[in-house]
Amino acid sequence: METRSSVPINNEWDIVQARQLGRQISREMGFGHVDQARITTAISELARNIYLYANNGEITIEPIVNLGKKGLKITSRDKGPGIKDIRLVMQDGYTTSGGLGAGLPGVKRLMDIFKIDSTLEKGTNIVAIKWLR
Amino acid sequence: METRSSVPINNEWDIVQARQLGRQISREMGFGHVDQARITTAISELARNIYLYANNGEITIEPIVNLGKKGLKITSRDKGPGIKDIRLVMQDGYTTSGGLGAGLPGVKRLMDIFKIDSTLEKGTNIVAIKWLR
Amino acid sequence: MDYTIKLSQYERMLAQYIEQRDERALYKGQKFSRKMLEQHVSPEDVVSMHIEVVKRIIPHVDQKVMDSLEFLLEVMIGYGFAYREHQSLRTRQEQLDAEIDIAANIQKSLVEGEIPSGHGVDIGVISKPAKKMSGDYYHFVQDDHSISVAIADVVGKGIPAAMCMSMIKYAMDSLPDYRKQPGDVLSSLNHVVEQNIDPSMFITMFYGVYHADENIFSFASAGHEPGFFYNHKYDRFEELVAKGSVLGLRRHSNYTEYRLDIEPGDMIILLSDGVTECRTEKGFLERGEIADIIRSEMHSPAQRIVDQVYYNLEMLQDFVLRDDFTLIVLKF
Amino acid sequence: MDYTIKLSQYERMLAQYIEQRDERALYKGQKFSRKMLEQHVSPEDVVSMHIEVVKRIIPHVDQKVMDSLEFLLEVMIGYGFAYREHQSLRTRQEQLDAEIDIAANIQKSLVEGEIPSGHGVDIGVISKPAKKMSGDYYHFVQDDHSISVAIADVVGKGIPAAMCMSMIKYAMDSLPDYRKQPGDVLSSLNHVVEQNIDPSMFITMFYGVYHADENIFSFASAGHEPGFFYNHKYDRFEELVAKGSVLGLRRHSNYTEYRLDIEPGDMIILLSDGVTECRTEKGFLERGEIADIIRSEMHSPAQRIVDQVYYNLEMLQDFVLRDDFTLIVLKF
Ligand SMILES: [Mn+2]
Ligand SMILES: [Mn+2]
Ligand SMILES: [Mn+2]
Ligand SMILES: [Mn+2]
Repeated sequence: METRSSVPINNEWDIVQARQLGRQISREMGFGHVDQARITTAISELARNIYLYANNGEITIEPIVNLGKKGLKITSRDKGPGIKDIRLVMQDGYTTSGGLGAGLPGVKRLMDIFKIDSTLEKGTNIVAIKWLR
Repeated sequence: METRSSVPINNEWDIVQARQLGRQISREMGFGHVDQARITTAISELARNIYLYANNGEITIEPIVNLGKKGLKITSRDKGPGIKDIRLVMQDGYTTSGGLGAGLPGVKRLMDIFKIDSTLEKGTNIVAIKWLR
Repeated sequence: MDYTIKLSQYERMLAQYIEQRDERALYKGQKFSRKMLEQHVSPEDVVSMHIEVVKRIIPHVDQKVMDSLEFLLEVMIGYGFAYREHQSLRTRQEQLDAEIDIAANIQKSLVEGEIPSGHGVDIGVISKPAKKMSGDYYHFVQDDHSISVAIADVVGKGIPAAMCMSMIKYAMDSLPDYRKQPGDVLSSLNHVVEQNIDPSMFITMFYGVYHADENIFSFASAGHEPGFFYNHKYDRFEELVAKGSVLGLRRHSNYTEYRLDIEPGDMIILLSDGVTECRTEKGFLERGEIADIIRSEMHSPAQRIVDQVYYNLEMLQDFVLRDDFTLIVLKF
Repeated sequence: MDYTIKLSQYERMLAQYIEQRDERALYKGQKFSRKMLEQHVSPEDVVSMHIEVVKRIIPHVDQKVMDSLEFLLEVMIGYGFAYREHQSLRTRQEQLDAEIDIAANIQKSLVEGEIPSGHGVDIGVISKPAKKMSGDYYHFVQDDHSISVAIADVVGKGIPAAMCMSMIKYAMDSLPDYRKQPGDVLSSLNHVVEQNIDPSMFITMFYGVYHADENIFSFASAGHEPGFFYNHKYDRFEELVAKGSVLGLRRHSNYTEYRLDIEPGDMIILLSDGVTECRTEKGFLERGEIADIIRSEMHSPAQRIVDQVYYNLEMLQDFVLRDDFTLIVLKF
């Protein structure tokens, strides 16, 4: 459980690898069935963002413990073009979502902690944590 | 098929009668499975409105034909207190719906034709039609 | 409500339906669905509950069936994301609505003033915004010798129109007293609008003054929807036509002043195009039809006339106003 | 996409999953879900498709299983109603957003003017609304002998605050020239605000004039968040305190005028409380911390200083502004 695993994202099928890893770790950690599926979808969204906007990047998934609370931590890293206006991208109902409720705001709503750090021309780092209840 | 059937609404179990009638007529008319269920829910909403706000009233369900088009016509009649501000009640997302998407706007969205006529102290008449495609 | 309670409720209902297959159980299903929505339970949670209950109450379910349900759950996860966005949109919408309510109230308190009741003129006014905030504007001033009336319509609706409308109000308030002749008022306002308002925004306006001592109604119009003059002597409605370009179009505009002799029993009807552009099932309403409705109520007090016209047109349009609606009747 | 095509897609995916039970099929399920949402297919339609496909591809399914799926469909109908409401809310939200965009643009064009660049003063300004429309306001006027600067904050946010802000702009524009001393300006505006604005609305304002010939900065404040004075000689930040009640509180208010001698290398920093009430993970930011950020950028051009402060505070707050944010730096 102390292991931390990464999946490089270079093509669409790597998204499936990242999903698989997320499902497996969240199952091992004891997340319920629906939460496993939700976490998997969130990972899928992050990986898809890398694939679509940065071409290459990496998804890291690891179990963490904080003050006795167990959680799953997802890190998404890329060296893509970066996000120009984070406030706009994180805004709900922004046209990019098209009513899908997905994208970064969708991932944020699902997770307990969500941090984003992006620099133009340098890339984007996202950390998201879901606590095990 | 030329028959027109009415259910008086006086208590909650009459809502079930109205649903039953709606499901039966819509099935006989050839509506698909999901549409049968949707129409039934719409009837249920109208009947529930009578039960909650007017105490007594009547739901009439009849197959109609207009220019060769077959349709199901639902009429809801009551002599209750009437609706003070129809524009407000028909407005979407108005707090009464509470995100349920139900109520009169929900019924209107579902049906092809929706007419409402309400007079304070005299009651409310609603006619809603769904065409068979 | 606790998850185990929901689950056992669902189990009871499902078991009842499987056993009896009656409408009563389905009605309970609908009520359950409502309760789940009230508690913001997302659709994938419902499917997940369904899976658990099926496992419990139907013995020896085919593995393929269980797998297929797993797959359905996966598809529903996407609907869960959309559902949570819905919740958050609703919250945002409620905030915006609250803001707009406040802004609309401020606007209302800006516009609403006393409706004059002197000089033997009976005045009725109704002004309803299509949305919460209005781009229509009206204003009365009464003094010892006259009653003046303004009606204006910002081209456009909603919040931006309402903001421009507030400006018109400040501009009207700061007009010097010696500029109160209809043509002068409009050319002063034209200047203010041209200088201060976004070039894409225009305002139409009608300004009239009833000179009680001379029984004369003088008026000018900046491209505003023409009103009606009810000529009592000939018992007919005439168009209150006046020419002039809309406010804000060019830097300097001049407005011709028109004059009408008023006799007892005459009426002046002023309106915004939201009244005449009332779209019904049969297409746009004719201006003549509006005159007809007014005629049928002509002997009532002015306020009742405007209320009745609004009530009739609201119903004809299925209670959807497509434009701000303002109607003023002056009965002499 | 036609229903039969959707159905056969679903059939293929479901069959693949039942056979292989792998992540790839589930990923396809997610993509399918996205496609259904894009085409506004409601959740009960998905369940209905599922039922049809199960009947086709799993032989001899238990009647009880089919009944249970019927029941699930019934429950999902309620979610379909909520889903359609979501669609219609989105449309309404988009309309409102479009309106607010237009209104925000009108507002921006009202506020934005030239930033003075004369008299050896280097000026930087950043003003960001928390929502689309701002209740903060700033304004500069430069003439041959002076630069005057106003910064104001309507108590409240969003649309109503923005409407009041537009009023302040008209009131400022119509101030006579002989009333341009800080104390006088604030008492005139107080009168306008008291008379015209909703009693629940207040405005705080700071008004300052830099007299270039005498190297004096004179200022007055109507309850506005105090700015900073950077004293170059002692290399320290001092509070720019000035007393005075907020605009609109009482009919007549007087405002004391304060004076500061300015020397080369000094700075004046003006801000709205959106800058100081920046809430971070560790609680509110201290005013001293803002001074620290400014100090670290002090030798850059004024515009770069304000941009850097904004960038830093935006990040500290996780890119959520809780209040309109306005920061002005004057470098002498
Ligand atoms: Mn208009
Ligand atoms: Mn109009
Ligand atoms: Mn404010
Ligand atoms: Mn503020």
